[in-house]
Amino acid sequence: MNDITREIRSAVAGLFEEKRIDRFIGHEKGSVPPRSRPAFLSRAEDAERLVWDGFCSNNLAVYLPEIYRRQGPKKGNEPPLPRTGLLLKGCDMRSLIALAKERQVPRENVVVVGVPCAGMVSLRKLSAAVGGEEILDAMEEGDGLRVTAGVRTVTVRREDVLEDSCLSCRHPVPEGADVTIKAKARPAGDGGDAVVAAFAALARTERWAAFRVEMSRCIRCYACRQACPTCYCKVCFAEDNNPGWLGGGSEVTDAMLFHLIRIYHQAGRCVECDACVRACPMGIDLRTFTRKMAADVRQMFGFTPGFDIKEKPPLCTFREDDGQAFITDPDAKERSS
Amino acid sequence: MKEAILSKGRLEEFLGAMGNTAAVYAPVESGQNIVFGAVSGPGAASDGVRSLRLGASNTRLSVKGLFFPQREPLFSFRDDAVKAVAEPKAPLVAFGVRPCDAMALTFLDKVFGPARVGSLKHEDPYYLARRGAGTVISLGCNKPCSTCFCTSVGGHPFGIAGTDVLATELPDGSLLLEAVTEKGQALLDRHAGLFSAPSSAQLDDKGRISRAAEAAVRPVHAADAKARADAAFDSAVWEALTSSCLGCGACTFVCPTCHCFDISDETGGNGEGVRLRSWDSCQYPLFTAHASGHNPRPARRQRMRQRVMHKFSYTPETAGMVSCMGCGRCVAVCPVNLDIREIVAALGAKP
Amino acid sequence: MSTDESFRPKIVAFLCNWCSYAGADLAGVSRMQYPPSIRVIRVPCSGRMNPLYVVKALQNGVDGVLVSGCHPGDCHYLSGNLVARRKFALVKSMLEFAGVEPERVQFSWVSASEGGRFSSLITKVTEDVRKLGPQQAFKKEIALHE
Amino acid sequence: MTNPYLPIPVTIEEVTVENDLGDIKTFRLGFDRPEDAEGFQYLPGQFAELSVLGTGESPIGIASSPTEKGHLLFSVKRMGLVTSELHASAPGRKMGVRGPMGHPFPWDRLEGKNVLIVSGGFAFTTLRSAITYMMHDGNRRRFGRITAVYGAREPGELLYKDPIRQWQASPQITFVPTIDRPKDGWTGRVGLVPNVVKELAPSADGTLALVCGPPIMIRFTIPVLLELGFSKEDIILSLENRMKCGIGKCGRCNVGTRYVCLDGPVFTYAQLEKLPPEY
Repeated sequence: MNDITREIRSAVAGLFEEKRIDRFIGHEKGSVPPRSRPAFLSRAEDAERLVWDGFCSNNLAVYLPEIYRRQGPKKGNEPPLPRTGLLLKGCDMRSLIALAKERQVPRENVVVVGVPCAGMVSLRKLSAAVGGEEILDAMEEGDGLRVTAGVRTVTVRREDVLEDSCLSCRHPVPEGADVTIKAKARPAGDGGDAVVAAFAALARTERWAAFRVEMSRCIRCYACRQACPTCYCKVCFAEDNNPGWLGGGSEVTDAMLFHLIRIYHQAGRCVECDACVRACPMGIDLRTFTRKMAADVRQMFGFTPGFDIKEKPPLCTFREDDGQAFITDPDAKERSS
Repeated sequence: MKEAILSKGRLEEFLGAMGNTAAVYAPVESGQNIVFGAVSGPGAASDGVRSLRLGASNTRLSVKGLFFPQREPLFSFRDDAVKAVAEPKAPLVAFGVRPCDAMALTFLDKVFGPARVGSLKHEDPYYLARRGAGTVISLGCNKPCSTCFCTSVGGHPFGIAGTDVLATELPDGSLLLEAVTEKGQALLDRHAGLFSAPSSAQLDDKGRISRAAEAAVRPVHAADAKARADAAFDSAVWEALTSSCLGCGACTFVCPTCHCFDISDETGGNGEGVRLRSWDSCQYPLFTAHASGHNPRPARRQRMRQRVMHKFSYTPETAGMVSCMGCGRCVAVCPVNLDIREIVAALGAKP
Repeated sequence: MSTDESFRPKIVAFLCNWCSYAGADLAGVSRMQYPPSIRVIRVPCSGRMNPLYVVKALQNGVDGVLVSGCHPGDCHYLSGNLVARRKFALVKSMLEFAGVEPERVQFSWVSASEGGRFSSLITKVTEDVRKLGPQQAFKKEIALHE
Repeated sequence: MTNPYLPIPVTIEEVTVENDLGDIKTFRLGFDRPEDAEGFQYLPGQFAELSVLGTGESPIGIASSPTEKGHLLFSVKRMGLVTSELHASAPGRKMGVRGPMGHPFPWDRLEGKNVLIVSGGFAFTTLRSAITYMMHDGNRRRFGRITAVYGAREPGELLYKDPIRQWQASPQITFVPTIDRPKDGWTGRVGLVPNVVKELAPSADGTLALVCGPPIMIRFTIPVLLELGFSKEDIILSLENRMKCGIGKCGRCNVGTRYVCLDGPVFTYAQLEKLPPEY
């Protein structure tokens, strides 16, 4: 058990004993090696279940909107809201801030145990690194991973199997945590700008073909939406039947429309945690498009979500000098293309 | 039961031959996953057989999609009159189906066949037409994976339920084909020229491989699951087991036996349209929501309980079989690693 | 892309009630000629415009989408068009990034007094879309039979 | 193999508004083809899917009695997509019906019995069918005493005002409409349905009770009936679940092992007690 896990367990046990939280959501080892998964704790002694390793990739902020969803109009005699403890990495923390900014979650009711993040392992990359052999166990040692796959044991460099989102993560440290665990965060990356630039460099027809092929694999299971902390509408536009924007089943233009509009709804709110990418059972490349939206919001409006609860969300405000080169001007003299 | 040997290297030839009279589907690569795709015959690329991928323990989506497609037109209409009814009768061969998926078809045959209990007889013409025109060639599991538990729910890595021909990869690289049904027998007879008779050594190999595979499947405590599930219906164990569920539909869409569907109309705007059947999931809140707003299963915990109860308690009573095939797909795809094996084992235990 | 003269594009034009819609009226009243390619949908303000409508129109098979509102500073609701401008910028950029031809979806400002600008706008947009040919990429085919 | 998804073509012959609010209308549907009229054999308690091509389908109880030949009656409350489209339809519109679906009230068990009908609000439709069926000359003698309590929030919300007037005037049935709270101009009984049933205290022996209404009315009516001596097998209820196929395939309307569309919608209270409380 690494030091980080030990420190987390004592911190969480302390929070329970000091009655600062009613429940704690962290990570525990899963049932399919090497996965870890969300763990819901209600007592100090449950803290023994907590672990911290390279597989704690679930964004736990996703559970908060449901916990703090008000059941009806305020009547004044509501019971006190529960106090929830959360084990958060950098991106998860930004999701919490985004939710608090949108008044879905009262920040003062949440006690955050923050872990500066060294990056999470991608199960798909790890499986590829061992030739698709079934992984029976994976132990982290320094900056390597000793993986037991089938009958072989292989050592893999951690950096080679990290999630793309972690390799390019700009803010691995959870700023604003109530308790911060001693852990070494990884160096900041480029925020995925490279991925966006690479895709943008392709010819238009190639981009469209790639976009359409990726979307044709979507089975509309909505795992991407359900895994996203800032996707919490009671009834999603995709499921409404009056008006019925989308048809049933997995027709490709419905999938394109769904993902374009869902990603659009995350403009200025997506913290680039890639929970949607990891949740997708079909391994669809959503990342290229979520990064594009995040990059546009950064470049056009100078806004990065998940830091300042007070700052106005980009689409709720404007600036006089917002760019409008894209606006068609019929009287413009020179022909652009 | 007639056995035949397809010698090493002739598989692509066999798939191509079948393509002359049917659309042949088999596991192929699709992005990051292996799914069923057309490899020969109508709908397949000319070199489709080369895209065959048999290495994976199982396809990400089950064979159910070939007989119960995710989106299927029931009939088309113009203004107020039904115009034409979809008649899916094109002959089809599903190759490389794992025995758990094949066994799932025996359950779906019951669901879509004549109604089970109760006096009213209804049959689903679309599913039954596809099944009638379909031939299943299953591929035994020489190397079951850790999430497989078919032996705990009445299945077997070399089970023959629901298949027409069982294929086994032998150590010498050849395929032993065993006809299970007349349809399977007819298929082997039609392509007899490609086959040779199996040697007794090859038949012994198959027996050894089958026994080794059976031993490799990890058991799951699913014994008397129905009694334990019924007793635990109101217990708090459900809260503890399902609080991390995100409420997506991935587990039900990859499941070989989940058959719930929605019916909706889509119009092209000029009065023409189609009445569609499409997959739906009991995990979605709108699945049971009344127009009045009342919802018999408003909480995710209740919906996850419905999924497990349906497979381990309800269908044993209504269809005479547990409708979980132990394929482990829902365990593999769950974004938060909810594990049906753990849930079933925990039913009846103190939370 | 087919550029045969016979192709007459269908363009959905979301016009803001106070300016662009009035500009269109003025063009009509002043008998200004412009191609009959637009189907107008009146919106209370360009700020009311939801990107879902733009993408849904493409899925329904229209050849082009135009959204036109008041010039910045003229908005009847003061900032409707200014907030909308940010939405439009993101939509335009994302659709282009995904591979939709830039000229398919256009945004503009036309005031109530600019009948002439409105007719030249429609002429330009129609010409742009006509050069691209019918929009098939996003069009949903309703499978009557497999 | 008949295709259970194909709607039977029918035409709206007449549309009557049933309540003051105007959100409940009764549609009289005529079969386009005589053989369909022949083929549509049903009994009170069954339902059908009303199909509007281009909009969808909606499961609605059959309000007409099989004794009313040549047409079907459906009372539809405007709630969602299909019901709104129906409410916007005029006589002459072509649409479709799929059914009859589900099991009717247990007419074999009702033979020779007294019948107590307890209903509230909009769910009275299938009981209108049952009463009309029992009151028909050819059937009335097959049943003993018929008592009916039918409640609504206000007088204007009571459905089928003409038939009700006839039943109130008829010696063959004790028909007691009631409204929740007093309203001027209303001379009838006032009070919630469970209380009215308690006051009437119909005798339980040789009597079966048909109970249809909103969940809250059912929850408070059942204890009253048990108190009056009704056995759990003699209390018969009709459930309303979200449905799509209506033929036991789409897996949506299950309550435990039972499909409301195929094994219901009619259940005895004894059966319901053994099912999980998910309806």
